Amino acid sequence: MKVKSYRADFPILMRDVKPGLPLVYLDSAATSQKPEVVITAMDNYYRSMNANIHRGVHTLAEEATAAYESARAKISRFIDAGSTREVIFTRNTTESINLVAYSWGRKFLKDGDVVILTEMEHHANLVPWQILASEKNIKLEFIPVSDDGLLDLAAYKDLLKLEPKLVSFTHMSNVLGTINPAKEIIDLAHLAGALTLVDAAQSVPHFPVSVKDLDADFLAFSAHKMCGPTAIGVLYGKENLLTAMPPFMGGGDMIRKVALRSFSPNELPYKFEAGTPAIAEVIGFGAAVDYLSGIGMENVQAVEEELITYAMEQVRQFPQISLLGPDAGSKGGVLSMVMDIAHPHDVAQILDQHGIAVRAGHHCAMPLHTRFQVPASTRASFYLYNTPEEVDKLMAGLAHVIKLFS
Amino acid sequence: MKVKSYRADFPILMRDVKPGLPLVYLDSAATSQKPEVVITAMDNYYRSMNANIHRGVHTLAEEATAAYESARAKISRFIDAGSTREVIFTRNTTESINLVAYSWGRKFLKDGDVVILTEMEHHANLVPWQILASEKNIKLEFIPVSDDGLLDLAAYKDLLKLEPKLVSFTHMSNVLGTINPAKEIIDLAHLAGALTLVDAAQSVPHFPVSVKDLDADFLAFSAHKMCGPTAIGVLYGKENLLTAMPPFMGGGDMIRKVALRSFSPNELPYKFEAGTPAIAEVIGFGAAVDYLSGIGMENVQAVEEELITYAMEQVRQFPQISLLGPDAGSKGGVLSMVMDIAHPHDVAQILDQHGIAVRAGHHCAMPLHTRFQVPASTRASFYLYNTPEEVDKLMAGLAHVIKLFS
Amino acid sequence: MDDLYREIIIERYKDPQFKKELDPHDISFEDENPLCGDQLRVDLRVDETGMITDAGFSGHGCAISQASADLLMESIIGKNIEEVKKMTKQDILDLLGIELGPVRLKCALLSLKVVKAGVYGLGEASDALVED
Amino acid sequence: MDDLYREIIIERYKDPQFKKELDPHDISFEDENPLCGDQLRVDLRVDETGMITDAGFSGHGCAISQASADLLMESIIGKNIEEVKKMTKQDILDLLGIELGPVRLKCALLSLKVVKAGVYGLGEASDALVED
Ligand SMILES: Cc1ncc(COP(=O)(O)O)c(C=O)c1O
Ligand SMILES: Cc1ncc(COP(=O)(O)O)c(C=O)c1O
Repeated sequence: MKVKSYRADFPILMRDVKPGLPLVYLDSAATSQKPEVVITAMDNYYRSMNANIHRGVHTLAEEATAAYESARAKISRFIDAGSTREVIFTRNTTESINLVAYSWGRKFLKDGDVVILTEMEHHANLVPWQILASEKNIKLEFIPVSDDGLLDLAAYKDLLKLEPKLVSFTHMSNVLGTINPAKEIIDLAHLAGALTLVDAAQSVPHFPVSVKDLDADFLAFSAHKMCGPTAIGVLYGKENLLTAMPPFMGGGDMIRKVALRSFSPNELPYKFEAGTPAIAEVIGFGAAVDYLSGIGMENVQAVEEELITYAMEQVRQFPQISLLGPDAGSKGGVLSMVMDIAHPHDVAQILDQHGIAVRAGHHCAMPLHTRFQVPASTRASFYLYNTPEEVDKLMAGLAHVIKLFS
Repeated sequence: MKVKSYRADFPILMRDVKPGLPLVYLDSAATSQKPEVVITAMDNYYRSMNANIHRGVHTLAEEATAAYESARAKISRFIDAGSTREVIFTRNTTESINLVAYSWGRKFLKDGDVVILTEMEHHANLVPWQILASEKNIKLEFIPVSDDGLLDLAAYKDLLKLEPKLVSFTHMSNVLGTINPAKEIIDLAHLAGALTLVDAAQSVPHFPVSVKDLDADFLAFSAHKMCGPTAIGVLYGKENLLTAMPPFMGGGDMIRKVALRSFSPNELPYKFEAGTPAIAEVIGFGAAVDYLSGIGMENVQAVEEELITYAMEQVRQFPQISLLGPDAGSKGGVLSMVMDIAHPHDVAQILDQHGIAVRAGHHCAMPLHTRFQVPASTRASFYLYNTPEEVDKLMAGLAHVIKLFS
Repeated sequence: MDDLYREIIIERYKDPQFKKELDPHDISFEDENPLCGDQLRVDLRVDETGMITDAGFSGHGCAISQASADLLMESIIGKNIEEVKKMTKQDILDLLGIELGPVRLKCALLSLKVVKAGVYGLGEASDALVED
Repeated sequence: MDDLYREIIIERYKDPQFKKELDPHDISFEDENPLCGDQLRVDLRVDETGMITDAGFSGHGCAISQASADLLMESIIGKNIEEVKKMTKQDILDLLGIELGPVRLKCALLSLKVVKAGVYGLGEASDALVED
């Protein structure tokens, strides 16, 4: 019942993939669909108040600035941040993590320092540290992933003896669906004197997250995975850390004063926002957060739990399919499948011919696939607008794949 | 006649600032308004084909990828680039310049190397080099600006004797309106063995620009100043230069292969596009370029020339107003004014009460204002949708300011 | 139409009553608004009871910031510095008799920020001093 | 509905005719598609006139890439390497008898890319080899 009503909020879900073939969108871990209210918020912005912000005294500029900053306040409350000064707008999770690597990493890490990551990271939380490691001779260490897709916390405790400066880990794996015990990981890191960065790209969109409860030092997420537009993401950082960090990019808005050969940076959060910001996108993001808050993140989580539990039950009927990741209950709405008889690309392509959108490949987590000794997998992922009937359609599609390749 | 028809393409221009007070938007140098076709292109994207791109095999992902890459091809043709591999998507001009400073600058500049800028640069083309200079002990030198707002080319030729590695300059000043002789500056730089970066934030939106004719090595611009959305910009770079540069940000899409401790970068242009891109924005940008191409950039330029010529004639009636920058003819559609009797903020505020949106302040060019010994100025800037009647309204507003403060 | 530019604001801008440097003074503080290049200094004389006996401002800025400085000087003469510490954004808006958007609010509040940084004896002025 | 998965593709995938390594061989080349982890090697025997006398592929990949490799091997045996150099994307699509989106096109063209890199004696395979 409830599920039906969320569904109607998303115009694209009324679309047929081909005439007569309705869209079954099971690729929300890659990017979510957008509700009418978000699309309309941006449309309205461009039709009625578009202007550059912060420096303007005219009416449009004041309206746009107020809308932009009120969206920041909403997002700040959504993740329970201490103040809007702790909410930096970036393009996406990837840029948020790069910002920390470039600004904090280059200032505070030195030759031989250890950074702990995990084997289940998305490339966004691997490559920035690899770039830094190669420049500054940082040592990267990895918390191993068990066969059932969980982090090995005993091994983590051993790694902490290396006195790492940072532990950077994903809150929820975009492949395994594993929801990591973030609070415990952070507490242990702090005890060992390390800071923490949470890749929250898959958590903030799917269940309630409080940076205060987690005591996270940095936390990164993207609007496009949580009903918001592309091109906008957030880096949350504790105020004292952000204050101590040098600017990342230079330009307008991030400065207080500029002379020909020197500048002084602006206050937080502007210090890290160089150039004309993603004004329409921030406003759209604000509308997305309003939308999700209106539903309640516990309710979003409940819908997904129901769907993944049902999907995992149903998929057991196919002995040809093995799953990556832990059992339902300890995982989010992500179903990553491997079939001996059919390649993930073929599976995805055949499902597409049934109108079902799933993803095939390494999902930007090559090392994790290497860990599980598969080159790629087929991933179905759920969000608040999906339904049990769509799970049934997925199963019918999978049955057809198996028939074709057996 | 023509002007009227462009005007009708922009929904926001039908708006009243306050009931009965129509909007006179003269702040396009800060950000332009958006035509219906651009707003609709993004709206359609979210309503009918939103999906993450490049890695997906399902129908939506293929449609979105095709739309995204076809926009890149349009933009590439718009600036006459050699291939789409030379067109990197960034957030804005500011990020484009930072990308060059971080990636090219950190690899190819060393202690004592000289970079030439000008006194009329926007902060976006100052601060990134200041950050780099303080890290790597680069020397920044500045082409002086004459009292009538032109670059001193004789001084430039002298500076070239310092054997600079890079000459980075604005194609058109956002304060003075000066259109710099880019081709000449670039040819001289090349003769001296230097590379060139053109800040084209104010040129690509306002007149025809061919990177091939200019022989520019790098060129940066923003969609939001040329009828496109916020959050999307371009770095053009010559292919051989981009190929030799290391990646800037790390993450998804910019890689070919990733292991736990190493990665290999993707081919151009993806090597520099980390994480989920600004998909809707690129598609909107493509629509903006279609719109401008349809009109013809010569025609856009002609409208603005007419407006600035008329405005400069009219403003002469006020001896209380002095102008920054050269005479009409050698300048774009930017009118920056200084009044002894009234502060720029007051001028802008009073004009706003007439429905007229202009900008007051340093316009992100503090050193240039220092050069002219004024703390700030009031800037009216024109675009294809403005009309001579709006110039008249501006003059009436200015007359009112003068009356109030005399 | 020009509701922001009430007569009192234009008058005080053209012909300020308290635009002067005090020498000697007991308290002096200076700050600027880099957005518009405005710059403001305030000098105060304070007697042994903490009462402000004279006040003056100098520098340059827009009509809103100059008028607000002039009106603020007038209003704090005769006040105890403890009272001044309690002054808020709203007090300034009441003095000016207008409402302001966020950018111009900064202009209007610059003088109060400078005065408060001075009476608190701070090393640096902060926007937090004038946030309600 | 499964227009992409024509019988010939599924058949060639399940039961390829030319999936073999040739030892000795005159030409051998190997490449991969990192997007999907596919990996392909091609071995060729060429006589003194430049005619291909035998061809085989090995590695793993999706049905489209494996079927296209199998059909390509069949089609180049008996051809001169100069002819093979002229083969295009369209030749592969004709062999497969289907149309493909950009992602799957990469799968379909991997074998031709490997063959061409081999006959041209290149150090590295490039997408440019199979762009029309
Ligand atoms: C000349 C010039 N350069 C750079 C910029 C920066 O553009 P953006 O804020 O879109 O990065 C601007 C506009 O603000 C400009 O006018
Ligand atoms: C766990 C995780 N981290 C990071 C990212 C990167 O997000 P974005 O592409 O929005 O930067 C993603 C999504 O692709 C993800 O799932």
